[in-house]
Amino acid sequence: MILQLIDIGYLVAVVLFILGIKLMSHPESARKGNSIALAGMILAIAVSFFTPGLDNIVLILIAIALGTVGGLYSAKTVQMTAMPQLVSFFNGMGGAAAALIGLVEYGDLAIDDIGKGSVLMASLIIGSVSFSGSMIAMGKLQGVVKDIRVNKILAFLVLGLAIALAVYVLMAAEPKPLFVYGLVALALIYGLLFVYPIGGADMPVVISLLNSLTGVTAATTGLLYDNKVMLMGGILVGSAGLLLTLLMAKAMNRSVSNILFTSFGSAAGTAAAGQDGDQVAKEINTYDSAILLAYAKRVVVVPGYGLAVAQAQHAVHDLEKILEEKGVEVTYGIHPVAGRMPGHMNVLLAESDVSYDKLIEMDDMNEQLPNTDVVMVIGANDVVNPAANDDPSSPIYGMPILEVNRATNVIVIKRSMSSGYAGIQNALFFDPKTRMLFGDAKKVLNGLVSEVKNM
Amino acid sequence: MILQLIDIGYLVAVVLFILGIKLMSHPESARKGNSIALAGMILAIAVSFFTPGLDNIVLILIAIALGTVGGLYSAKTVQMTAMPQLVSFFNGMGGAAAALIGLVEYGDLAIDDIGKGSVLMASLIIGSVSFSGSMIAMGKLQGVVKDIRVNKILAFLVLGLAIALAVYVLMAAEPKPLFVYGLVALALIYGLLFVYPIGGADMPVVISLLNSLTGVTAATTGLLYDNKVMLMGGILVGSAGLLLTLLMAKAMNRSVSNILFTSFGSAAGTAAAGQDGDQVAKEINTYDSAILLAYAKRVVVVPGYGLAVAQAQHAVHDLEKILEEKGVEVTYGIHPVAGRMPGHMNVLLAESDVSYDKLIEMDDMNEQLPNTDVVMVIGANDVVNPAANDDPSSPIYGMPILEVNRATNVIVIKRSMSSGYAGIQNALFFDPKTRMLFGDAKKVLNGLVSEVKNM
Amino acid sequence: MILGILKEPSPETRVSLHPEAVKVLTGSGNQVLIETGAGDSSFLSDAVYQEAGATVKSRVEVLETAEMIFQITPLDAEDQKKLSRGKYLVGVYQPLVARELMKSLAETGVTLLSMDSIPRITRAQSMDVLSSMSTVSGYKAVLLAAANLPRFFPMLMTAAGTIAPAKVLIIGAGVAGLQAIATAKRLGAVVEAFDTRPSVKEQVESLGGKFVEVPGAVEDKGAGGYAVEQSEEYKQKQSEMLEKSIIKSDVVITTALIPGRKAPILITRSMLEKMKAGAVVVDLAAANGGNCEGTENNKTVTLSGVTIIGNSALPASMPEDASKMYSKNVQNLLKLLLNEDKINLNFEDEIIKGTCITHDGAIIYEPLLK
Amino acid sequence: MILGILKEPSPETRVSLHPEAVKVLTGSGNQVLIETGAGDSSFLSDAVYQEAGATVKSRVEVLETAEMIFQITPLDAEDQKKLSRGKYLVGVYQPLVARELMKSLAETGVTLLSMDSIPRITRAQSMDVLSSMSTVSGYKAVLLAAANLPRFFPMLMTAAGTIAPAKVLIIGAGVAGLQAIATAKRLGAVVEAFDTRPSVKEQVESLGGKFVEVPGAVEDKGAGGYAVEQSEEYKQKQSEMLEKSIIKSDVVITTALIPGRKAPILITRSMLEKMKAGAVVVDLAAANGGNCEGTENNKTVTLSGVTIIGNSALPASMPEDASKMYSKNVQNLLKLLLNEDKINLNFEDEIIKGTCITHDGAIIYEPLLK
Amino acid sequence: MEAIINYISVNQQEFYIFILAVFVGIEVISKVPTVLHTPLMSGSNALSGVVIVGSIIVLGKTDPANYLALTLGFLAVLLATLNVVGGFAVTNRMLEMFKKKPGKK
Amino acid sequence: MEAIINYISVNQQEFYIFILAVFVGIEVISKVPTVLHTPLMSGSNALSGVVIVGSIIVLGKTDPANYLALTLGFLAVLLATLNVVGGFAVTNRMLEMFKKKPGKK
Ligand SMILES: NC(=O)c1ccc[n+]([C@@H]2O[C@H](COP(=O)([O-])OP(=O)(O)OC[C@H]3O[C@@H](n4cnc5c(N)ncnc54)[C@H](OP(=O)(O)O)[C@@H]3O)[C@@H](O)[C@H]2O)c1
Ligand SMILES: NC(=O)c1ccc[n+]([C@@H]2O[C@H](COP(=O)([O-])OP(=O)(O)OC[C@H]3O[C@@H](n4cnc5c(N)ncnc54)[C@H](OP(=O)(O)O)[C@@H]3O)[C@@H](O)[C@H]2O)c1
Ligand SMILES: NC(=O)c1ccc[n+]([C@@H]2O[C@H](COP(=O)([O-])OP(=O)(O)OC[C@H]3O[C@@H](n4cnc5c(N)ncnc54)[C@H](O)[C@@H]3O)[C@@H](O)[C@H]2O)c1
Ligand SMILES: NC(=O)c1ccc[n+]([C@@H]2O[C@H](COP(=O)([O-])OP(=O)(O)OC[C@H]3O[C@@H](n4cnc5c(N)ncnc54)[C@H](O)[C@@H]3O)[C@@H](O)[C@H]2O)c1
Repeated sequence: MILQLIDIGYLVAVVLFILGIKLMSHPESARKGNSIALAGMILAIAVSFFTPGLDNIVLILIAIALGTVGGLYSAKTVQMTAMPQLVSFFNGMGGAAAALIGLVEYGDLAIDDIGKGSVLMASLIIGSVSFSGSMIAMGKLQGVVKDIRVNKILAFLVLGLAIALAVYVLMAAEPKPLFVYGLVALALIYGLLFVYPIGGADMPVVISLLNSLTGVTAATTGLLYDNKVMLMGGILVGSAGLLLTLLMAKAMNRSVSNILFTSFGSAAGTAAAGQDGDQVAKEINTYDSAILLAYAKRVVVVPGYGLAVAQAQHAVHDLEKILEEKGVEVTYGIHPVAGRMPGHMNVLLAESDVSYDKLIEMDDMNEQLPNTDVVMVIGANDVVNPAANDDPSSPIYGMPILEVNRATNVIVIKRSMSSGYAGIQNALFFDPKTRMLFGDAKKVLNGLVSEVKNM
Repeated sequence: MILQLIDIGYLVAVVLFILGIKLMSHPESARKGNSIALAGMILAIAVSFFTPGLDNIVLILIAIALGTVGGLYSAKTVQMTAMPQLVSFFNGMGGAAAALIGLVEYGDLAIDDIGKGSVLMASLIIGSVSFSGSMIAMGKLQGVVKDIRVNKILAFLVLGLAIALAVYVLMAAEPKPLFVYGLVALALIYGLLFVYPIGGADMPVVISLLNSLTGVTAATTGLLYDNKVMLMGGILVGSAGLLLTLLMAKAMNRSVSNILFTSFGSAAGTAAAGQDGDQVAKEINTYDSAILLAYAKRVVVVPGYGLAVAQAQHAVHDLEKILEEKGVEVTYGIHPVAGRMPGHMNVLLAESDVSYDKLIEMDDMNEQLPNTDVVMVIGANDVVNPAANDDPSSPIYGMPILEVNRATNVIVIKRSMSSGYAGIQNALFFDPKTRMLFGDAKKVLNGLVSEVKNM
Repeated sequence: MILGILKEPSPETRVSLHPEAVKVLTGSGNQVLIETGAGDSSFLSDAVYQEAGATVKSRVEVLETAEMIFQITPLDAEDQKKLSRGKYLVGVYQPLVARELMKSLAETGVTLLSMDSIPRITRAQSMDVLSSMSTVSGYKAVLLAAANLPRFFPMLMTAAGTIAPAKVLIIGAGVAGLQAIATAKRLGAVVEAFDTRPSVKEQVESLGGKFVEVPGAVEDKGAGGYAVEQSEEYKQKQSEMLEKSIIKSDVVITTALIPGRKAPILITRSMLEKMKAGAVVVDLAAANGGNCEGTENNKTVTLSGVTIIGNSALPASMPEDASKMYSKNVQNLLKLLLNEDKINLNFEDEIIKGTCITHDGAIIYEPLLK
Repeated sequence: MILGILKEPSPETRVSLHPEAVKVLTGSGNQVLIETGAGDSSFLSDAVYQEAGATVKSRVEVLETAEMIFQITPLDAEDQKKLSRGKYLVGVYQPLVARELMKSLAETGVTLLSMDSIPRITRAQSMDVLSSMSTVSGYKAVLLAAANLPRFFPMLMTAAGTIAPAKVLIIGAGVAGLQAIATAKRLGAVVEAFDTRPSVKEQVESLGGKFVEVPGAVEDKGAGGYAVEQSEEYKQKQSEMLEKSIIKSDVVITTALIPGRKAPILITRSMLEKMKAGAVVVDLAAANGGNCEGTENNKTVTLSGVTIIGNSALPASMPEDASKMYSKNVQNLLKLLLNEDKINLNFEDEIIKGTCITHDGAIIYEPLLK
Repeated sequence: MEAIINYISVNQQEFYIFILAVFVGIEVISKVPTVLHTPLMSGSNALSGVVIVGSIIVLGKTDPANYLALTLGFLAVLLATLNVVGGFAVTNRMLEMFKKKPGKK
Repeated sequence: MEAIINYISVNQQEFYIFILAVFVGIEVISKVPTVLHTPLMSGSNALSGVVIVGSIIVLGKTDPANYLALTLGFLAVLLATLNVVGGFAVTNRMLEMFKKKPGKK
């Protein structure tokens, strides 16, 4: 009877997992999805305690208690910005657990069950890779681990060796614990080599991939014990994680193979555009910009000549309207010489029927900027160039500017890092508060409109 | 070996089914999806010929040949408008086949296998209901069968009796073929009673539901033979069909229970808005309009005063641009007195920067209309009212109009059926070519823009 | 039929028929005579008319030969003498105002078709000179105002300071008023409009203007879209509301007319005094007495620093397009009147009945008979 | 410091300092004198100036008492006699053109600051009267053209026929040209523009205009954004291309200037003859000889049916906002010149050096010394 | 109760398959656009013709002497074939309009 | 070859389950909006902590005398718990921002 109930409990847990992931993929129901998945997990754990012949209960409970405290504590205290690191860390823990199970289990294994044996070896290798890879990914995000160029062939050799060892252990007539440890060590090294050369910007994709791998180890562990909940949960996480990896890469306009198999040196296609000497401008994508805008209280748009060139006046008004619908206050900061003729911005914005009340003069705007969450500079350059204030040798020194870096965040929309009318570089683009959103103003703004609409 | 290959063949067929349905749910891949599903079906049929101990091959082939000829012939010759009837007919055939299998199988059945017995009875009843229901649905769509009010209780009594007979047959110590025939007869009658009272407009939903039922009989038949392809295929069609039923009902702004359990008389909730005496205007939703537009070659926009009231000039230009991007040719037909002042539409469209070249005068436009796939009338009314040509008693008789019903399709966007400046009803709205898209012009157009963008 | 186009007396610059219309009319068998230089002030030379099929003649010849005579301005006594019984006259005669003239014309026995009397029914929209000329006036009024205002219309934020947008108030949102709203909006002004008919609120807003609401107006649906006289109490309230808007406006364009009456005074002297120095009033109702105290017809005056433009002949200041539109209106009327080249005066037709003022020696225009 | 505002001689209607500027200047300790009625033609009364802190005086008193004298128009010989050594003069003197006047002024020993000589560097944008006045001219040129055109600017599809949009050609897309493009676009015209500097193509397009391209122009980056003289071959090609555009245009607005030279002739008589009757040319280069053959400065003439408007004093036709902008420019220059109420003539400053024409009895303006 | 639990436990695999298949069925069409409702209905109708497999088996296993069963079986195959072939063919015709995607820019 | 075919045939059910589960996994997130990428990654990371079930079983079945195994098992449970608990908690925090949808018009 207990056994049957365990089966049913696992079955229900799997259904909860599926529902949980499903709900989690829609913004309105995401929180509910997380709770349902959690319920499924609690059920699965609870049920597993009824496994016949379970011993060391106290030890188990202690371990769980410690893990719970640690997990909760770190999750509650982590800073918003450090969350991806933490996810990576947690993921590594899962991989490590799977590898540890494999190690313990190896002792108990009947030597001749090649099927189970292979599954076990897979658990060991994948779990170890996932563990060490996750740790490096975390380090990279934290800024502790630097990018290192790694010879691809070396990496594959290491992996090959680990697999060869696994095959040897499987074929061997008697247990070879030492070889097993060696194999684990090699797999750990491969994990390092695998993640080391990938650029920090691509880490989220890598973490998603590693997460998918942890899912696979869960599934293999499930096979080992003929445990449905691990098997199914693992497959779900594995397949969902893989798709998610592809989607994330796509959203960043990268291909997965590009990310994984090109060293950061040559993969800096887009980053190079934002480099000036040793200064590097930080990029942002449309989605993240949309989030920043949609969840801001006050947004200021600073239009410049580029808005006119792109003929993006209608698009910017659309964005304004949709943000206002979401409760964001939007105004425009108009610099007196923005554009190429006096009143250029007025002509432009009047054409798309932007209300006159929303156009704020430079001096008034400079006072309002400190209370502004996001400034969106669209195709403007000289009129927001701090050199006008700071650099007496600059040709624009002495011109009053819109001091946009008084605001909390600055997003600059332009096509490249090239200069404006005055032909000079702009330190604003390298300001810690600034993110560059590259592209034609009209296209970018239309993209932002669709994104904000979906929120 | 053959047996194993059969298993694998079925497995592959199931995967093909899933892929087929999946692809079929996106416009770009729908045709491919249909082919893949067909491939799966051919595979399943081919594999089933290898069932050990299969006899009467010639007979089978003859039956298949006849069925193929008949199916292809009717599918090729049917008129576009009669397709739903045909689908309903085919669906009935599937149900009938399942019921027939049940009848044949009943003879072979070991009396004491209650599990299989119940499954068999279910096959018989559901298959029969599906058959007779589909036939009535077809008749209704064809206009042969009229709506009849049916006492719900009577219908349930019939069904109850059929189930009671089934239980009796199952419990009986020896075969009761007569009772089985009686049970089938009752189920057939229930099918009739079930569909009879439902209004003709709701038939598509009913057919989808019956289709889902046929899927269930396929699944039960699969259980009978422990045949995975039938089981899985059946479950897929059953669940997909059920969801589709719900979606279809939702798209029509109806609830399924409303459709099934309310007689046609009282169900005219939404239709009332578009009714004028006994004329009923046909509605269309945003999505279908978007498809119509996106797959057209030539679209003509006829703007009127409502476009100005809604201040939808920017939205209509956006739609124009996105359609042009998709290769659709868009022009505007400008009636000389559209709006409320001379040149009202010009002012409006110039504001949103619609190119002057795209504005076509009424007379020229009337000549171009016969080559136009879709005319989109936006907030115009009097200027497209055929009464100006046809009805000498009309206050607008003698005014030249844009004769939009010369085009292949007409979509009219306005908020309601209310009249325009002249205060008179418009026969165009009841034209067989016309579909009404109700709503504020700006909102509707923005909706169309997003839909077309996603295509 | 022989059609004759006369040269308009100064200051009128339009011409009744455009060469395009002449081409169509000669094409259907009519003969068209045109007085030398009739099109000159509309930038249409005699040569162009000849190309279109017209014959250039002297004024006297046209007056004597043509069976149907076109001149927008009413014929003067001199010319009238040259008319013979049975001829047709087409022009803008304002029969309800010029009652004496109607009587004398009736006596000459001509059939007078006054373009401004065409009933404003849907079918007659294409012949409606009031609408087409109001379109010109509404547009031109804004241009005049902008040219005379010492300020910019649009807002400009420049290195030499920020220029606030001009505030434009349109009083009377009929055809001319709506066109003025659209034009002022185009130029970047902030536009408000007022009308006694509350139903035009939606129309004003459909052009991006703001409607100044005065609650309690009477709208007579029977008046065919025209305004009706309002109660004293309402007028009082209206005046107060309007004053607020007028005082803060840079430009006021008035078009308020009630058919057959003197135009209502909406801007009083005391309001003028409170207006900004340099403000501009364009009074399109000047010919009917004006909506502004102090307006002088066809003159520009300055009162308390406010420029008041009483130019009621705005269509004449844009002769080419104004002629084109007027000619199109006439041409559309002729489609009803002429069967190819034969006249067909069908008094059953509401439009012909409403347009025909005198016929066969008598006045037959109903509003004049009452 | 004592600042003195003079009333401009007719036809100038602007005034050098706006009451807003007066308020700021008196606020920082200066004394401001103003000639009676100096602001009248800009709709700024003496009362308003007094409120802002100025004292109203006679012309002579202002000339004699003030240490720094503001008049946009150069002072005439009479007034110059009343100047004493060490005074400052601020106005628009065109030093490269009026060389004789510069010499005589130098002799009086005054320090002349000519607003039109301010170097066009980024920092000086807020003092650049050429830009601010060109803004007014560009806007006003279009309004003048529209008011004089016998046709509509926008397209209109009406019951009285369809009116095609006017075609407007802007030659010279500098500050005034760009503003003209924007204004003509606003009014609904179809706008083309031409300039010898290919780099303005993008600017024209950024305003919705179409750029007429003539391949092969020379652009001198060193000329600070100004045009340079072009080769004969290029001029030939340009003339052919332009002729095509000119002939089909309803309105041509020319602003082509090359600093220090006579304006190039771009519209010849033979082109004028081929233009549409009723077309309008507004020649903003009229003061420098004009871009159109037949242009007369400050006059409107009609040649071969084309109206040529040579009004080069357009800012004076919009005195209120033009004065406001000019005053803002002056005020921004004074920020450099005055330290609270003390003068600080720092010749190290590029702007002051470039603006100061005569000082201490001598001409110190470099372009005049060469 | 116990019987049910037992049944579920014994037939776990089937239950997993059943639940997963239902999920797949639902997920796969959950985002279907309205235009595709009818073609999809038609397509899934064609798929429900999978009973043809059962019909073939039934007819194939019928005693060639049992004429009643033979007739019924023959009919079953015939009708099921109609369902399959007709279903796919008509779906294909419905989908014809999605054939030539207009030239995306 | 034959071995493989045999294997598939014998483990048919498992294959069905596997294929269906993969389909479900993919379908269920195929329409995820970009904003949810990170939370979803975090959530599925929490789910991958399901290895905790294996860890519990392993530790539960370890001979209480085998200290090495006990230690490893203990560690496995601890780490897996970290993964599960931390994963869900951090996901929850990430999703906080979707809590109070800003006042839609
Ligand atoms: N207003 C006047 O009266 C006037 C007159 C003459 C000169 N100026 C001068 O013009 C300048 C005006 O400053 P500003 O900030 O407005 O302009 P700006 O400094 O010229 O910068 C414009 C920026 O817009 C970007 N851009 C161009 N096309 C774009 C497109 N399609 N989409 C997105 N970005 C685009 C360019 O960068 P990418 O190429 O990287 O995209 C460029 O850096 C000042 O230096 C002012 O002195 C003004
Ligand atoms: N052009 C002129 O010079 C002039 C001058 C005076 C009169 N007129 C007359 O005005 C009429 C013009 O014809 P028309 O076809 O342009 O206009 P119309 O016949 O007045 O019809 C306008 C339609 O727009 C719809 N509408 C209003 N607001 C809307 C919104 N926000 N969204 C969507 N639809 C909206 C209304 O239907 P719902 O309420 O159902 O939405 C109405 O039926 C003619 O009768 C003409 O004679 C013209
Ligand atoms: N049915 C048709 O086809 C047709 C044809 C032409 C015009 N019309 C309609 O007729 C109406 C009148 O057009 P019009 O331009 O010739 O009118 P109009 O020139 O007679 O009057 C101009 C406007 O002034 C307003 N007005 C009158 N007294 C006023 C006051 N005291 N204060 C403020 N405003 C006042 C009127 O309401 C009117 O809107 C318009 O609504 C027009 O759309 C209809
Ligand atoms: N750096 C700054 O801050 C600043 C300040 C003010 C002006 N500017 C720039 O200086 C430039 C000149 O401005 P402006 O309006 O005073 O110029 P302008 O009045 O001297 O000349 C007007 C225009 O005519 C053009 N032109 C000359 N000869 C021509 C010919 N033969 N055919 C056609 N076009 C001809 C010139 O290229 C110029 O664009 C502008 O580009 C302006 O943006 C820059």
